[in-house]
Amino acid sequence: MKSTRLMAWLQPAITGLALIGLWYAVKAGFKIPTFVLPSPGEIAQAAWDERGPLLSAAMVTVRGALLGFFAAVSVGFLLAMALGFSPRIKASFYPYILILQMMPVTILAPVFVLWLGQGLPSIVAITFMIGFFPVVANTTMGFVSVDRNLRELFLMCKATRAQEVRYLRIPGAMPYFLTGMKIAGTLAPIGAIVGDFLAGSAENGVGGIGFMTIAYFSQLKTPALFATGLVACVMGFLFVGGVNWLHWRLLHSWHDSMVKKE
Amino acid sequence: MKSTRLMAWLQPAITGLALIGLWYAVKAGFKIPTFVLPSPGEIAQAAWDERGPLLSAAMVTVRGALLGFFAAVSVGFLLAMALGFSPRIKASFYPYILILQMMPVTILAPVFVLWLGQGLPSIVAITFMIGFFPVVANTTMGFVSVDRNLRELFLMCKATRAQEVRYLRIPGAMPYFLTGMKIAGTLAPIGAIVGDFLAGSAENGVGGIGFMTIAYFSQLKTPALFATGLVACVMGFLFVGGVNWLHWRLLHSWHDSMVKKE
Amino acid sequence: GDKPAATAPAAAGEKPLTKIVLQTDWYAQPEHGGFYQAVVKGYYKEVGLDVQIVQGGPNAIPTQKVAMGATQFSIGRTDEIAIAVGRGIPLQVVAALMQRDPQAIMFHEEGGIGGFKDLDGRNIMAVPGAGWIMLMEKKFGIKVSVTPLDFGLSRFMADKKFVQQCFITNEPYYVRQQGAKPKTLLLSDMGFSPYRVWYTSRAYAAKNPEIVRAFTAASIRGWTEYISGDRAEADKIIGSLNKQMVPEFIAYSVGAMREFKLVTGDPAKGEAVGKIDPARLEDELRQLAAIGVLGQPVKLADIFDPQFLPEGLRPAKAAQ
Amino acid sequence: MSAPSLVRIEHVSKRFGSGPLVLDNIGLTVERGEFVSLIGPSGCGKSTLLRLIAGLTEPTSGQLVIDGMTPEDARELMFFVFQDANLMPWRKVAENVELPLLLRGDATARRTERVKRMLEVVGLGDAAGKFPWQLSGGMRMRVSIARALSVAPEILLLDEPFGALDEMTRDKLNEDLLALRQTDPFTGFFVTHSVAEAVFLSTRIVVLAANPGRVSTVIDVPFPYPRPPELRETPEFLQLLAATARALRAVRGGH
Amino acid sequence: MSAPSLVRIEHVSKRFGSGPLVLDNIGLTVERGEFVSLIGPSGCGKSTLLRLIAGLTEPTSGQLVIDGMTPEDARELMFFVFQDANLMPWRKVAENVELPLLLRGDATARRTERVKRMLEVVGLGDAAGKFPWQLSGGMRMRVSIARALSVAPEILLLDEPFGALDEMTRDKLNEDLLALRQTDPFTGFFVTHSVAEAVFLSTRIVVLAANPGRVSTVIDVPFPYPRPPELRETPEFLQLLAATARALRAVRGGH
Ligand SMILES: Nc1ncnc2c1ncn2[C@@H]1O[C@H](COP(=O)(O)OP(=O)(O)OP(=O)(O)O)[C@@H](O)[C@H]1O
Ligand SMILES: Nc1ncnc2c1ncn2[C@@H]1O[C@H](COP(=O)(O)OP(=O)(O)OP(=O)(O)O)[C@@H](O)[C@H]1O
Ligand SMILES: [Mg+2]
Ligand SMILES: [Mg+2]
Repeated sequence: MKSTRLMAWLQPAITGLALIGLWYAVKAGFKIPTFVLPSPGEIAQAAWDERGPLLSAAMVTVRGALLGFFAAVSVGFLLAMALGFSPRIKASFYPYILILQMMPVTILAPVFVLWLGQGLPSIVAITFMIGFFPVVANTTMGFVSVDRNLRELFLMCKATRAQEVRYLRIPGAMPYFLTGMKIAGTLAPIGAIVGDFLAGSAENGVGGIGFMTIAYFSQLKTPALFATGLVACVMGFLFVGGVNWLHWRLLHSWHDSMVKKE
Repeated sequence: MKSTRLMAWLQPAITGLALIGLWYAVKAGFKIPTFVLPSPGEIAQAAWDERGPLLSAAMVTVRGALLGFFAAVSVGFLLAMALGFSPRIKASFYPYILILQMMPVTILAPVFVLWLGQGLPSIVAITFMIGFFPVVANTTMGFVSVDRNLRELFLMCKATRAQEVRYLRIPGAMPYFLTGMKIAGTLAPIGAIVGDFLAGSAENGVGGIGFMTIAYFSQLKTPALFATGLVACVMGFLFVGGVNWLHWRLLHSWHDSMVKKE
Repeated sequence: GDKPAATAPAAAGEKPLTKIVLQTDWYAQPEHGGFYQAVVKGYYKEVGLDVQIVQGGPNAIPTQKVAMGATQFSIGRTDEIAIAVGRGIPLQVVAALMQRDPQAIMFHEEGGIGGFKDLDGRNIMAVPGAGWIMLMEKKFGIKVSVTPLDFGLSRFMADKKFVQQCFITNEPYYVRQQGAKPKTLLLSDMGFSPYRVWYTSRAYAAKNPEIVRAFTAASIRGWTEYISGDRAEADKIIGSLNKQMVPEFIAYSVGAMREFKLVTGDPAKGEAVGKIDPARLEDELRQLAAIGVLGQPVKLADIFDPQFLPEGLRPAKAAQ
Repeated sequence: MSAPSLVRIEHVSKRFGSGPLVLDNIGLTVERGEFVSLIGPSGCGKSTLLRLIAGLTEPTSGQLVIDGMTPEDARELMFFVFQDANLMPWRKVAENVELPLLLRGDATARRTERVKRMLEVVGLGDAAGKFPWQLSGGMRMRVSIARALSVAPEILLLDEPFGALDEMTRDKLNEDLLALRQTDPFTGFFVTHSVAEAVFLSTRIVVLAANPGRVSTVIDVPFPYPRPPELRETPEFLQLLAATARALRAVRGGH
Repeated sequence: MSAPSLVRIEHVSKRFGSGPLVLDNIGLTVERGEFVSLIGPSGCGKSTLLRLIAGLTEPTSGQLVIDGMTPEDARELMFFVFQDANLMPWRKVAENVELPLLLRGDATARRTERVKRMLEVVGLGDAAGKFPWQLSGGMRMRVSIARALSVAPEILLLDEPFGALDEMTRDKLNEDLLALRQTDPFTGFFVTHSVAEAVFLSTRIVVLAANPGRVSTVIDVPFPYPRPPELRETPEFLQLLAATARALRAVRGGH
């Protein structure tokens, strides 16, 4: 038990060290200058040096990412539920949801900024736009993949459409939904950063990570730039960790993806 | 039969008309000027007026989107296969794939440009970066969700790991994989547009859709700007249509998502 | 965000101040210094205005915001405004913030570029669709390809042949810090010289000429002082709003503004802080019309009305 | 005033898509309170016939009338024990049994009580908190039976409910089923491969022939209810058993 | 020189997680060529015992030795007919039967021939091109049987293979199974709820008691092979049948 716990940490740690080694080797081998690709050490150093601004920027971005993530997951889920509710609704709306998804967010950003104002609301809207479709696509697929025998059971139970959705389709679609949520989780920090980029406002001198990215980028502080990436990753891991925990909570007792031998 | 066919077109068409009506109403009701939100008619007009540049830009972007899409799908699939092959590999590499996904592409773009040069290769790399994770996440989930009883059957067959992957996990993961592919399909045009933005070059004056987007934006040609979005959507629909066809081909004979009553 | 970004405490016991918003085009930086100066020194308040400065960013869309009335004033270049007016966005140029635009191209000393002509066949990182590129191509009979501007500098650093659009007050500082030897050419040197101005919407100007005049006078006062007087307090605000604006950098930027006479212009040519020469603006409109970037024809009167300038800066009627 | 028959199956034929005929011109009229067993070789269409009665599939020709309604409308009155247990993997045993009661809006107290009682009938009182994957095959089937019984439907369709059970459990459940009919009377359609079971439970036995599925013989079972377990040892029972077995053997022909 | 026993089960106990004891101190030694039937009440651990032999689950204590190897290593020699058909939904019937042959690398010609033959044995020659969802429950089970037979393993583990089949099909498959043993001899472990089937097929019958599962009685079946169908009517057979039924009834005790 203890040793598998240890292994669970050791494995990625070993790969991590190997990748860092590779990074140094590539950097040295190809003579890549720091202003293009800093070494991990330089990035760590920059992250430490800039910890103050990075931390306050992270706080700003986390807020946008969290709200956008919840919006993407909940609206995406509800949308998928509506689409799964009847093939008619799906035929009517799915194409337009696709259009919304495929409209480059850069084009819509000005509309958001004008309607919602610069700052948090627009950032949340942009994060939402970037993250909601994976939730919709996965959950919809989960809804239509329901076991046909169970569907017949529900027919025999005279289940209403709403009951079928609640007791059959939603639990059955959980593995799909959670996968969509995982993707949305990795996209949320990126979405908030892009949102910061497209609609952010650096009020009181505190911009988000996207602001810092532009600042470092335009000032050629490349190690610090990569440090913003590091912060984005840390945020992403928190999201994914949360989703993984939920995955475990919801599926461990019954789903094939979670069963160990015995 | 005929009439359901007709309905399949009629439904979205009706919604489409309703949405366009809503669009006009909102625009008129809130007095939104064209330079913020053009009407569908103005967008169509602009698309027609600019058909020359838009078409040649679309050709450029389609190339990047197609290549990036195939890269995302195939590499994503292989990656998921590798991850599904053994929990050890998964533990070792999954976190780093997550990091790659969560690293804002803006930060990596200069690295790509330096290594791959400006233009197509970098655009493809960026499209790949944006699209591969949904494929990986979905396919991996599909791989681990394999029916435990079938897994035991394969144990009894003394199947090698590779056989298990080929004959059990891959077919079993198809519904998940196709969903990931669908998401990647909607992301491919966006990826190519962002790639155009970050690593494109308008040699001989012919840039991609991303390039046109910025150009129209900076020249305040808002209807034409939205027309680039239209082009992006059309491209996205071609991708999604292709994936839907594949979905039908691969699953219609056996999967629950595809079975009609009888 | 609508929290006051940079308002001095309200002076007590006077008649209520008129609230107006100035939206800048980027995060706080010395190129906005005069406005901050006017705020901290209370020049706006003296003329009855409570000015809130909202920082911009990559996507601040100031033209749309001003046209929609979301903010009263913003800053930009006259060519941008002419294009906007040509597309039916009713804007009104008020006064010049800079006589010469700080936009330039930046290249390496080793890059083998002596003048604009040498750019033929080169790749330039610039905003796609920018008017100056078309003008340059036309004027020098050259052809360039454009890489979209990404606000970054690492590609410039990595490639000795790289050419990049920049602010003369900005980017050269950073690349020099990293050991590069950048050279620059101001875009105005090629005979295309838009003003950098503050502007409002036509409707606002028509309805509130007094406010526009008051704002303009106070801004010119702030700018004059920022460039040649004690700017310590304004710089402190800029530094607090945008932590990237360290004193050395501000000094560099202001130095560049002084060196290239961006704000003050050349008094020998009759230029002054805030002043706009209608003839020069008209010439610019002709240039823009020639390259076909204006949607509809734009006449001088469509974008500019000298009546909002202080008395002394207005062109003599006879000169017209 | 004679009540109309509860279930009328008239000239029903069924083929799937363009496949061969699965059921050919089935006719059968069943009165309220009957218990009809369907026996016949594997693949002859027994399950399909039950699914037609339940309205889960449509006849290719002919019609079914259930209590004067179409099968779909009459689902109110029916419940189905499917050939495979058909449990929801994410619900525990008790939750699976509870599901139909929950869906039709029974009060919590009543649900709990009924679930408990039915799980005891099928001998799974201890397993209430287990997930389906933790059960043996026979236990899963018993959960499915408990689920159907808890509903106390007017028409119960049972598709080989006891196939996965040992003889003793099976006999006990046979007796329990009959006992339950005394309190909650239902009309039964029962598919089985056990002739003894068919004879013990039914009022009538329909022997189906295969390829295409059609009614070969209908055997009346005259024993009155309640039927004591000892009935199985009486000569009359054994005689009917033998006759039924012969009838069944006859439909398989030379095979 | 006496060959060692093929299967030795020594003091094997099994519990799942922290649940109750499922199998308690099982001991059983089986020689090459034997055919051992396991009978016992539902949930007594029959499937679990087969899964232990197949190495699909590990004993909590005790050990299993198969031909001198651990169960996992000995899987080479075994094949399993699972309690539910366990077909791959995306493969047609013939492709499902073909799978184990494909996986072990048989040549195409041999695979095709064997699949065809085994589908005929189970009476599904016509259904080769169908998908599993187009089959009846009994047909699915027969596909699963055909799949196991096509492998011709040295040890065949059969978990209620004939439960979903009518008596005639069942009897026929019983006979086919014995006939196949003449050509491809295998050692069989056979779970069934039909005492008659157990007596007809086996060399030994192990009667398991439940809660916890343990060996209650072992009954030797002395009839020589080949066993003609008529054996079922002989007094010796019926006598042993009655004795086995009694033994089975005994383990259920008061229940
Ligand atoms: N994976 C598991 N986890 C927990 N308990 C299990 C698991 N598998 C089986 N059991 C329990 O072990 C006991 C024996 O199960 P098993 O499937 O071996 O019974 P069986 O004799 O085959 O019954 P049946 O005749 O109904 O198939 C049952 O009580 C069951 O609940
Ligand atoms: N959905 C379907 N599509 C095509 N054919 C089907 C379908 N369902 C059943 N069949 C065919 O119909 C026939 C009868 O099937 P059915 O399930 O009714 O048999 P059954 O009598 O219940 O057999 P068993 O005793 O094996 O359960 C079979 O030949 C089967 O292949
Ligand atoms: Mg059936
Ligand atoms: Mg079992």
